[in-house]
Amino acid sequence: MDTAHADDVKKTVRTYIFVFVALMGLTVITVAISYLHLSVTAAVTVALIVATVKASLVAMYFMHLVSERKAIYWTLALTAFFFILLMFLPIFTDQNSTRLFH
Amino acid sequence: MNIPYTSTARPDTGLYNAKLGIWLFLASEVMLFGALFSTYILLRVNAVSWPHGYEILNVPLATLNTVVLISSSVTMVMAWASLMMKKFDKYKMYMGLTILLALVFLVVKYFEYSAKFEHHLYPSTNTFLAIYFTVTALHGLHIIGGVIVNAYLWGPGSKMWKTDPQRFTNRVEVAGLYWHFVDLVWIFLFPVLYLL
Amino acid sequence: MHDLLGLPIDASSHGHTIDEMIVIIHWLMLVLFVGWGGFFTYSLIRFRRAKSPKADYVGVKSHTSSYIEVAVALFEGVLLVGFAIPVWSNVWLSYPDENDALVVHVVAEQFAWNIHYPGKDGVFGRRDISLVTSDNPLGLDRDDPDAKDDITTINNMHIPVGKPILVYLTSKDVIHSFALPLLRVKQDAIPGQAIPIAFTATMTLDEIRDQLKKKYSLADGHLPENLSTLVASTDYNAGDGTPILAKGELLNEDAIAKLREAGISSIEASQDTPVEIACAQLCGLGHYRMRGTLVLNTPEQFEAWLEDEAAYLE
Amino acid sequence: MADETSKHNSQKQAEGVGVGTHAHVHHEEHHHEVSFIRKYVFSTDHKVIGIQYGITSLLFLFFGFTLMMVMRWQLAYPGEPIPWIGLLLGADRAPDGIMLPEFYNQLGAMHGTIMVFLGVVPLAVGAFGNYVMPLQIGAIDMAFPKLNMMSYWVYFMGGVTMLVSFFLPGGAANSGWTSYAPLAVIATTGQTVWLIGMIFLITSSLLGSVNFIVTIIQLRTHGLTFMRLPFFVWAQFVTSFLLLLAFPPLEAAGILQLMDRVAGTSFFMPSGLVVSGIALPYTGGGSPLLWQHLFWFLAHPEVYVLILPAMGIVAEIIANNTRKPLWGYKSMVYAAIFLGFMSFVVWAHHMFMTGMGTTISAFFQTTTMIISIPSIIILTAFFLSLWGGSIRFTTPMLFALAFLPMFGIGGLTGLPLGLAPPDIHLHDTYYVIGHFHYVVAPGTLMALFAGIYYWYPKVTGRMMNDMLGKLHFWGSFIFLNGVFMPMFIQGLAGVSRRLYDGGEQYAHAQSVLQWNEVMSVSAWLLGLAQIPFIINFFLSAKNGKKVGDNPWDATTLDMAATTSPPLAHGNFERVPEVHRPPYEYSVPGAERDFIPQHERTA
Ligand code: HEA
Ligand code: HEA
Ligand code: CUA
Ligand SMILES: [Cu+2]
Repeated sequence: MDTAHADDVKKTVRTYIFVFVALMGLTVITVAISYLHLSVTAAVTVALIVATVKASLVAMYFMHLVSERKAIYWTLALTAFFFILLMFLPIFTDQNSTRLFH
Repeated sequence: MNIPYTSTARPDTGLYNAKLGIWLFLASEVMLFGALFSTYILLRVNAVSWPHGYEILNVPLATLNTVVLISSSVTMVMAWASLMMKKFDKYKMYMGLTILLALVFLVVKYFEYSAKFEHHLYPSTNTFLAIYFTVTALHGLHIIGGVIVNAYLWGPGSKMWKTDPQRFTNRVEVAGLYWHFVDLVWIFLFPVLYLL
Repeated sequence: MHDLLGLPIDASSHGHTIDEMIVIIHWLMLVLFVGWGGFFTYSLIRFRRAKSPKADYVGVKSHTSSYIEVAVALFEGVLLVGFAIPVWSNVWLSYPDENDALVVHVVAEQFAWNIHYPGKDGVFGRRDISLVTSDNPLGLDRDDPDAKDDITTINNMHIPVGKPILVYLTSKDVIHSFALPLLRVKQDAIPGQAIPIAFTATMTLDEIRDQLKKKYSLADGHLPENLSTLVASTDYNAGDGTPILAKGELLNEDAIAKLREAGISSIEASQDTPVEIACAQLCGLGHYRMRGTLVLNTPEQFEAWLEDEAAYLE
Repeated sequence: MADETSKHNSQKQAEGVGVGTHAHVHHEEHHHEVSFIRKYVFSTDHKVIGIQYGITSLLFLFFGFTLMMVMRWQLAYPGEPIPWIGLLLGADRAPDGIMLPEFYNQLGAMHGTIMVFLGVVPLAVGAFGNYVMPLQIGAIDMAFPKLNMMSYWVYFMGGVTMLVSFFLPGGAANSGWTSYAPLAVIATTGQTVWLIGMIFLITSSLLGSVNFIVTIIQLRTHGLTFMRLPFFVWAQFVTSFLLLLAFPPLEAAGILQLMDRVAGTSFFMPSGLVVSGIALPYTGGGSPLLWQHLFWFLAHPEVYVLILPAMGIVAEIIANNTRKPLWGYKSMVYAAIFLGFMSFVVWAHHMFMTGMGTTISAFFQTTTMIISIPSIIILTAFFLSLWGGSIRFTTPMLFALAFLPMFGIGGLTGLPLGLAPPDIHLHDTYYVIGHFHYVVAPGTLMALFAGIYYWYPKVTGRMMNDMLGKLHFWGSFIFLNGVFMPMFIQGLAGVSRRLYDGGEQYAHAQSVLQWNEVMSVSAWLLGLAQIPFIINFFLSAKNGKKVGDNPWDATTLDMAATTSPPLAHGNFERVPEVHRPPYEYSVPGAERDFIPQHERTA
C-alpha cells in the first residue's frame, strides 16, 4: 500500500472504523454465546468460526492483505499448508496402543 | 553505497525489503503458535477431564483485554494512516495511544496472573493451567516486544520522519503488521482458553 | 545376500518377511550403486582433461536417465505396495486371539525388564505404583486374588516355541525399546501406554545354540576370551568315559584343564544366552547394560518352568 | 585494494574471531579504537560475518570431532583409562581416567548437537551462504545487515551456552541430541542449559533465514531472473524456507520442555511415572510422543538443511571443473524445491517403532519413498554433467566428486530405513548411525571442504596449497570410510547405538565387536589427516600463491564480477548486470571456454 495516495487513505480510514465496530460486535457475540453453555462440539465450532472471521478482518484490512503482492500470498499459502499439517499432528500421535494399565 | 529498496518498492515484486521480511517472520510465528495450538488440541483430546476455561479464568477481565487489544490495533493502523496523510502530530497521538493500550493490557494481565497465584493455581497445577500460562506468557512477551518497538518509533526513532519520511512510514507499517499479528493471536487465544 | 549382509539367525515366524525385504532393497541399492558408480568412474576416466581437452557444451542428449529414474520410482512403489505396507499391517500388526496366545506384560524401567505372567488363572493381578518397592518393582498387589498366582521375573523371559506370544509393553519411567534382534522384534516402551506386540518363536534355545556353535582352540594361551559366557555344544568325556562337560554346561577353567589333560585340543561351544532382550532406546546412564535374556523352550519345558515358578511362589 | 594492509587486517580478524570463542578476548578488544570493533567484531558486512561464521563453526566442528575421538576410545577399549587427557577430565567425568557412562552420554548428545547446530549448519548456511550468496546475485550486502550481525552473535551466544554446560554440576545435556522426554525432563541441569542454548540457535537461524529470503528475492541484480540463479543460490533459498518454517515448532517444543523442567508442568509427562522406585511429582496428562513429533517436524527438514547447501557447493564446482553447463539445471531446481516441500511430510519415519498404526505408517513410508526421487534426480544430473566434460582434478573438484558416491551410499541406506518392516530390525542400530554419517560426514563435510578450497582464494586473494590439499583429501576420504563402513556391518547384526561399551555386553554383538577398534583407529587417523588442512588453512593466508579476481575462470558473479580479493565493502566496482544463465562454459564459437554471466557480448 506504499503507493497509495492520501485520498485513498482517507477512504480506508472509514473502513478501519467499520472493521473496528465489527470486531467489537463479534467479541460481544462470542462472549455471550459462551454463557449459553452449548455442547462442546457446538461451542468449539461457533467460537472458532467467530475467531476466524475476526482474524480474517484483522488480516484483510488492518494488515491490508486484500491488496497485497504475489510474493506475500505465496509465502502465506505455503505457511498455511504447513500450519494445517501441524494441526494434524495430534492425529499422528494417535498410537496403536491400548490403555491397559490404568 | 546503500542497500536498495529500503524505502521504495522493487518494481517486479512490488515490495520493499522490510515488508517481505516481516511477513516471513510472521510466517514463522504462525508455525510457533501453531505448534502450541496443536499441543493444546492434543492434550485436551487425550485428557481424562478438562475444565472449562470460564470456571477457572476471569472472563470479564479477558473480554476487557480483548477490547483493549483490538482498539490498539485500530490506533496502530490509524498511526500509519496519519503518516500516509503526512500528519505527524496525529501519528504521535495514535502511536502514543497504541502504547498506552498495550500497557493497559499488560497491567490487566498482571492482575490476572497474581489472582491465580494467590489461589495457588500454578502452571504445575494441571495441564490446562500449564498451557494457559505458557501460551499467554509467550503472547505477553510478544506484547512487550511490540511495546519496545513502538516506543522507539514514537520517541527517538521518529526523527527519521525528517530525513526519510517514506522509510519511516514503512517502519511504522512493518511494526503495525507485527502488532496486528499479536492481536490476531489473541483473537484465537481468548475463546480457546477462556470460553471453551 | 542374507549371509553377505550378516543378518543374525532368524528365530521367529515373521522374521523372514523382514529379512526378505532387507535383502531385496540391498539388491536394489547394489545395482544402483554399481550402475551409477560404473558410469561415474568411466566418465571420470574418459573425460579427464588430458583425454578430453575441450568440453562439449551440450553433453548427454539421451533420455535414458529419465527412464531409469522412473524405473527406480516404480520399483520403490512395488516394494511399498507389494511388501512394506502389507507386511506392516498383516504381519507385524496382526494380533492373535488372546485365548490362543500366551499373554505377557513387559514393564521396562531404568535399567531392567520386568516380565509379568498371569499365572494359572490367566488373569493379571492388579498393579499399583504406590506399592512399588525394591522387592516388588512392578507394584503387584499380592492381596488381589488375581495376583496370587502371578509369576514375575526380572530380565529373564521364558516363552514356548510355536505358540503366539502377545506382549503388552509399557514403561515405568522413560522410553525404552524392547528389541529382540534374533526374533526381528522391536517396539518402543512408552510410559503411559501399553502397546501390544505379537510374535511366534520358531527355534528353541538349544537349536539356536547348535546353529551358533563355534570351534575354540584349547592350546596353551588360547583360552576363549569370553570363557564364562560359553556353553559346550556336545558332551565331552575323558578317555575313560567319565563326563567332563555335558552339552549345555558352562565352560570353566577347571573343566578346561581336565579337557586338556584328556588330550582334547579344541572344543565346540556357543554363547550361553544368545537370545537377548536389548534396549534400543537411550534411557539413561545404564542404557548399555539393560540386557535381558530370552529363554525359548519347547512347550513342555515351558510348562515345567511355569510349574517350578508356581511352586516357588507357594 | 592494497593487499598488504588488507591482508594484515584479515589476519587480525581471523584471530579475533577464532579466539573469540573464549569470552576474554572481547574485553581486550575494547581497548582498540571503535572503528576496529565495528569493522571486524560487530561488523555488518556480509563477508566479514561470513568469515566469522566460518571460523567459529570450523572450531566447533573440530571440537565436536574431538568429543567423538574421546568417545571412540571408550568404544574401542571399554573400561580402559583414556590416555593423555583421561586424568584431566576430573573424577565426576572419568575417575582414574576411565570414562563414566554419564559422561559418555554427555559426549554423545553434545557431539550430535554441536555437529549439527553449531558446526555444519552455520558453516554451510552462515558462512558459505553469507559470503557467497550476495556476491552471486550481484548484491552489495544482505538486505538487513544489522540483523545479519545479530544473527551471528546470537549464534555465538548459543554456542557459548552449550560449551558452558559442560562445567555445570552433572555436566552437559546427556539425553541424546534428540532429547526425548521423559528422559530429558528428568535429566540433570545441563538439559536446561541445552534448551536455552537451542533457543538462541533457533532465533539466530530464524533471523538468518528471513534475511536470506528477502535478499534473494529483493536484491537480485538486473537481468538475474530466478532461472538464471546459480544452483548454490537456489539451494540456500530452499534451505532458508526450511529453517524458517520448521524451526518454530521445535522452539515451541523447547519452551514446553523448559516449562516441564523448571515450572513443573506435564506437557510431555504422562501420569504415574516412577523413577528408581519414587513416584515423580508431576500431575501427568502429557504425551512423550508429542515431543518426538515436534522434534522431528524440525529435525527431518533440518537434515535437508545439512545436505542442500552441500549440493549447491558441489554444483558450482562441478560446472566449473567440467567446463560445461550443469546437465538438467531446471530439473535440479524443481527437484530441490520439491525436496524442500516433501521434507516437511516425512518426519514420522523416525518414529515407526513408537507403535504406529497401518494408515499413518503407510502415509509416512510413501512420502519417504517419494522424497528419495528428487535426490536421485539431482544426483543423476550431477553424474550426467560429467559426460562430455573436460574434467580438471583440482582439489575442490576431488572433494566435490567424492561427495557423489558418499552421498549415494548414505542416501541409498536411507531406503531400508524408510520402509517400516526393515526398520524393525535396523531402527536405533549402528545402521542408522552409518546411514546418516555417510550423508553428513563423507557427504556434506566433503562438500564443505570442497567449498573452502574453492572460495578460499576469493576470500584471501591467495590459493591454498595443492599438495597439502590432496593429502588432506586422500586421508579424509580413506579414513571416513574406515570409520563409517563398519557401522553397517554392526547395524545389520543388530547392535544398538548409544552403547557406552560398544555392545560388549551383548551376545549378538560378539561377532562384530572387533570392528569397534577398526573404526576408532580410523577416527583418530582421520583426525591426523586434518593436520595438513589446518596448516594449509592458516599458512596459505600468508604464503599462498596470489591470484586475481577470477582464479578458476568461473562464470558466476561471485568469481567473475567482483573487485579483486579480499573484497572491499560493496563488493563490486560497478554493480553487474546479468545477460545469461549461470554456467555458460565451452559455448560453441566463443573464444574463451567461459562467458561470465555479466559479460555483455557473447
Ligand atoms: C543430511 C542428512 C540426511 C539426509 C540427506 C538423509 C536422507 C534420507 N534419510 Fe536419513 N537420517 C539423517 C540424516 C539424513 N538423512 C539423520 C541425522 C538420521 C538419524 C537421526 C537420529 O536418529 O539421531 C536419519 C535417520 C533416518 C531414518 C530413521 C531411521 C531410524 O531411526 O530407524 C530414516 C527412515 O526412513 C531415514 C531415511 C532417509 C531417506 C529415505 C533419505 C533420502 O532422502 C535419501 C535419498 C537419496 C538417495 C536415494 C541416493 C540417490 C543416489 C544414487 C541413486 C546414486 C548412488 C550411486 C553412486 C554415487 C555411485 N533417515
Ligand atoms: C552434522 C552432523 C555430524 C557430523 C559431521 C558427525 C561426524 C562424525 N561423527 Fe557423529 N553423530 C551425529 C552427527 C554428526 N557426526 C549425530 C546427530 C549423532 C547422534 C547423537 C546421538 O546419539 O544423540 C552422532 C553420533 C555419532 C556416533 C555414535 C555414538 C553412539 O551412538 O554412541 C559416532 C560413533 O562413532 C559418531 C562418529 C562421528 C565421527 C567419527 C565423525 C567424523 O566424521 C568427524 C569428522 C570431523 C572433522 C573431519 C572435523 C574437521 C574440522 C576441522 C579440521 C576444523 C579445522 C579448524 C580450523 C581450520 C579452524 N557420531
Ligand atoms: Cu532402556 Cu535403553
Ligand atoms: Cu528423516
